[in-house]
Amino acid sequence: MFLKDYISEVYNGVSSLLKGMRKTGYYFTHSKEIITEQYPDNRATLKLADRFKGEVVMPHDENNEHTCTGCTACELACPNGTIKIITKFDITPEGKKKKAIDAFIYRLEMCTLCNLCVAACPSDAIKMAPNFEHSVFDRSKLTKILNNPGSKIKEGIE
Amino acid sequence: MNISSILFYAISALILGAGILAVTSVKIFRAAIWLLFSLIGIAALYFWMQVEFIAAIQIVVYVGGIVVLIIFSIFLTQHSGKEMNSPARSKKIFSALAALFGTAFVHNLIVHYEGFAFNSAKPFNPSVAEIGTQMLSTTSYGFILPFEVVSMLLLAAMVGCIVIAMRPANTINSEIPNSTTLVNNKD
Amino acid sequence: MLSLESITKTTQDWLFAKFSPQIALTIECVIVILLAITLFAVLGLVLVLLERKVAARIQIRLGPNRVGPGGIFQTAADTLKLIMKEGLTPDAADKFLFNLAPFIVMMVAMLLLAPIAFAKNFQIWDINIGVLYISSVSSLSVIGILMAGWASNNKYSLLGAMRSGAQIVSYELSAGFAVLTIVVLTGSLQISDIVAAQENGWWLFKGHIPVIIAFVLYIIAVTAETNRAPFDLAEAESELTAGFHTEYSGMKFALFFLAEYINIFIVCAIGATLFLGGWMPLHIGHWENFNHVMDYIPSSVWFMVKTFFLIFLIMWFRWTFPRLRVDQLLNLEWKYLLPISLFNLLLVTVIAIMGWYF
Amino acid sequence: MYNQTEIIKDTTDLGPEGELIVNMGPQHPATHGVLHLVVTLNGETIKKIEPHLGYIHRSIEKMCESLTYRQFIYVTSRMDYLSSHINNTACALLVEKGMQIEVPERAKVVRTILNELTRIASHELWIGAMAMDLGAFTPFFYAFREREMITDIMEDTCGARLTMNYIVPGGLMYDIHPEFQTKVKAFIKQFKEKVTEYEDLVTGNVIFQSRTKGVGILTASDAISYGCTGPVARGSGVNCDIRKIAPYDAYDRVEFDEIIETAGDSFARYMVRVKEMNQSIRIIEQLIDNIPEGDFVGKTKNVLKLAKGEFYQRVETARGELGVYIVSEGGTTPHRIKFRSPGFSNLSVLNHIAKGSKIGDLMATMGTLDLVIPDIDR
Repeated sequence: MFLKDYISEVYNGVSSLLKGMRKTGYYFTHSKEIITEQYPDNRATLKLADRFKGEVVMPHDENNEHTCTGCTACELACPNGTIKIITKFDITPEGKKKKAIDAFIYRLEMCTLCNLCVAACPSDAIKMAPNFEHSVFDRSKLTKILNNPGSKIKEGIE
Repeated sequence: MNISSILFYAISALILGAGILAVTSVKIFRAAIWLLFSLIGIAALYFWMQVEFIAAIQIVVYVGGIVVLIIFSIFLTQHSGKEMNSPARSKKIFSALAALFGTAFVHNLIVHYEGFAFNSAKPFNPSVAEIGTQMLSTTSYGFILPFEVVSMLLLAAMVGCIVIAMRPANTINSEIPNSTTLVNNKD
Repeated sequence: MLSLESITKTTQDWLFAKFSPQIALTIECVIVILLAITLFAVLGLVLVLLERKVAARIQIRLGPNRVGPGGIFQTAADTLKLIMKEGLTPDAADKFLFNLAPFIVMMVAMLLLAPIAFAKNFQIWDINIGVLYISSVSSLSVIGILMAGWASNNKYSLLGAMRSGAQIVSYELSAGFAVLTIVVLTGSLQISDIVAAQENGWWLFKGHIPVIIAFVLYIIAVTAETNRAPFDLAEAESELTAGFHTEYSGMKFALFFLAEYINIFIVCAIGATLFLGGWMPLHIGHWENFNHVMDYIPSSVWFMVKTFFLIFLIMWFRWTFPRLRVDQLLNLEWKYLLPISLFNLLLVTVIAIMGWYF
Repeated sequence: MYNQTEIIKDTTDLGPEGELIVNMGPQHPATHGVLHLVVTLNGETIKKIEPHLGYIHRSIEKMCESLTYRQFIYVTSRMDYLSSHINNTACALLVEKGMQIEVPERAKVVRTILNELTRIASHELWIGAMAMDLGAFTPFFYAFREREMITDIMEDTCGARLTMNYIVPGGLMYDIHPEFQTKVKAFIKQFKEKVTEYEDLVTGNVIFQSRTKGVGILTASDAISYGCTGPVARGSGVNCDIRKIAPYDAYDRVEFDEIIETAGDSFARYMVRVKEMNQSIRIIEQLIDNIPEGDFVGKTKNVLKLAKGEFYQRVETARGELGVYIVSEGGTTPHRIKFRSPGFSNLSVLNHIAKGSKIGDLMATMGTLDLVIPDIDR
């Protein structure tokens, strides 16, 4: 019947709309559902995942020693040419020549944070750090030397 | 000269100025807009005369209805943005003559019957209910016959619209897919 | 008790005692104009902020909260930004009409303010055809939109203007019919008469189901007339980027934006006046004590509360529903709203003649 | 095809017979990226749509030819960035197939779970964007709330939220996070509670239904001849789920239904995606408690070299069938690589199905095609 269909159509339409309004009305009245995170204010409590891939860093221990042997496995694994390792030869106390890194150059602006260099490293010298606030005013500041000045390779790492 | 007459002359100037611009404008859309201002001016004149009902009806019918229709039809034409050619000189002369003749004729009529005498009788202020009663009354000065004739005209116009707007029934359901043509491509 | 009524009365008495009637009238005009402009500015700031806060709460966000405490100066800052921006005019636009259009829209909004009763005896112009005046003047705003859309010389604008024209012209009908139901019940077009008729109860409660239907129809129709979602086809941003005001920037855009919010305020104020008793306090039957307490709340507060309730309702619609398609919009009007409102008007007429309302 | 001068000429003037040519995009709120549509209109009715591509072309296929088989995987995350995991899986599967690398069961199961999570995340984003195209803003935020939980899980395990690069040839880059299982279970619980919201706000809404039902109808035969895959084809009644047809990873051991709707309109495509999310939840529920112990990566050589020949692998991404085709000359890098992306074929039907409808319908149709422009324009 035409009139009956017409009325039920109107009824169903209106009730579906009211259902939607009930849902949004629920959220309007329940302020604890708000999920906004006020980012720069919550820096102190901000918790990033420990695996978060923000940038490549080279951990140094308290004696300013790292474990990078300068094998360039990471340089080869990198798809973008982000890493450049400059090696030198140290003279050990026994008088032998030993290969070591002079500068571990890391260009953050070219890095896609793919983690392949970290996976390729045989001596776990580099890792990903959960830093994400990378903005700087000068692009050249994004080119970093990861090994600290005067740092040495840890004993026993070949 | 008091505020009231200043207002009258200002409104009249608006009506006449906008009217002249409407006929002289070379862009058709602008002509429509000037016509709109002219009609609004007439509504303002009605407000000035304190016949608010007529003023409101003037706005509803002429401004809200007719000018919007005109603008719509301008939109639907192709070259609404182009400047129109200036009309031939003979046309201009004849138009000016016709306008002059019309003005003279109206002036003559007014002078003949009433003159420009200012009628300061009691303000004409009928209530809305009176207007409604008068509209439907069958006594003398009742408007029932014109009212009904106009309704018939509008009904005819509406039926005509519906007939024009209806599209042939066969074009509606032609694009529904045939559900029997489902194909499986399992491999 | 300090009320707006006594303030206006003392001001008027003082002015007429001090100056000649013509000068006093002129001063009154200036005061009214200043008040209207102030109201516009304040309403613009408040309503935009309210909209953003309502949207944020519905969308489980916080909303603006950086400029001032709780973000209350956010809209002021936005306005400052818009004022300082360059108002670009496209090269191929019809410059005169392009620049005129926002002012037409704004002017119409200002004209509509005249017959609204903000409080008891606080009204700019209690015209005897109040409701008719409102529906006639509000039909002017479509001209501004059409003008803006055409003069921009932009295809999105033109499409938006066409849509908006078709939409406003058709939805005016059911808005008009909804208003007419109250006119039929009251027997007057004057705003003050309509409010006075609701002294012992608002029409929404007095007039049975037909008036409730008329109220719903009115809300739907004015949502469409003010180009608000789900009827915001004239500026449907996913289809037409910004519709008729695509090419506007700076203060000219701000005027369109402001006019939209002012129009919402006005239609809600009219809705509150017609259906919810305007500035009349809530009275329930014979509960004398309750009614007495309600009378203590100033009439302007009553009016504002009702208006803002309706504004909130319209905002709630916007942040819940998807947008209709242009042909569905017209279908809704011509197939559903118009027949229902015609039938409803007939029903109300019968009720009014038989005196079946309370 | 169109050349650039033609575009400029056409769009500055009205076409013949009152046609209106509108350039939608490359900067348009509904094209979700840099898609450029030249739409010929007659009033509000669409007469012709011509998609223009090339605004985000990064020559990913060419780039991959200069990268080794370990390196090229990360680039594929940038194609269809909403199903980056699945893209990576496709590449890893291809390399594993080409070198006969044995993948540990644990890696297979984790890959499957992550792929399904990615699919849910992609569909969640799509549902929000789709509602936004139709003018409803609020569902976007509700959808993103659930998607946020998935990206958090991804961040915990893979270390990134969008371009994970977690899958390597032979398995996974590192083991799953210790809290992976509990977090996924928490997500499933919340998802099941909140999924009714979409029904209230979107699916059941009368306006949404009238906007999508009977709009953009694609017949099954057209879907096949245009090469449509994924939810677009399944909405037209074509069964084309690669997870069923050619199971990979752990899909052969889980129970799930291939969702097929026969109406072929926008609403059918919408329903396919909504129901697919529930099926993904079903798959995850079956696997999450049964992640086998063991290695997460199989034994691989240090330098990967594919044998000389041609290799092809297809997977089901959130948008349809992604095919990876490699011609190898036996070296460490692919000689030629070709991605068969689902979005490209799905976009190609747009003119066919949106012709004759209104501009508003174009948004509904384009929304349900679920276009990701970097996927179309690699």
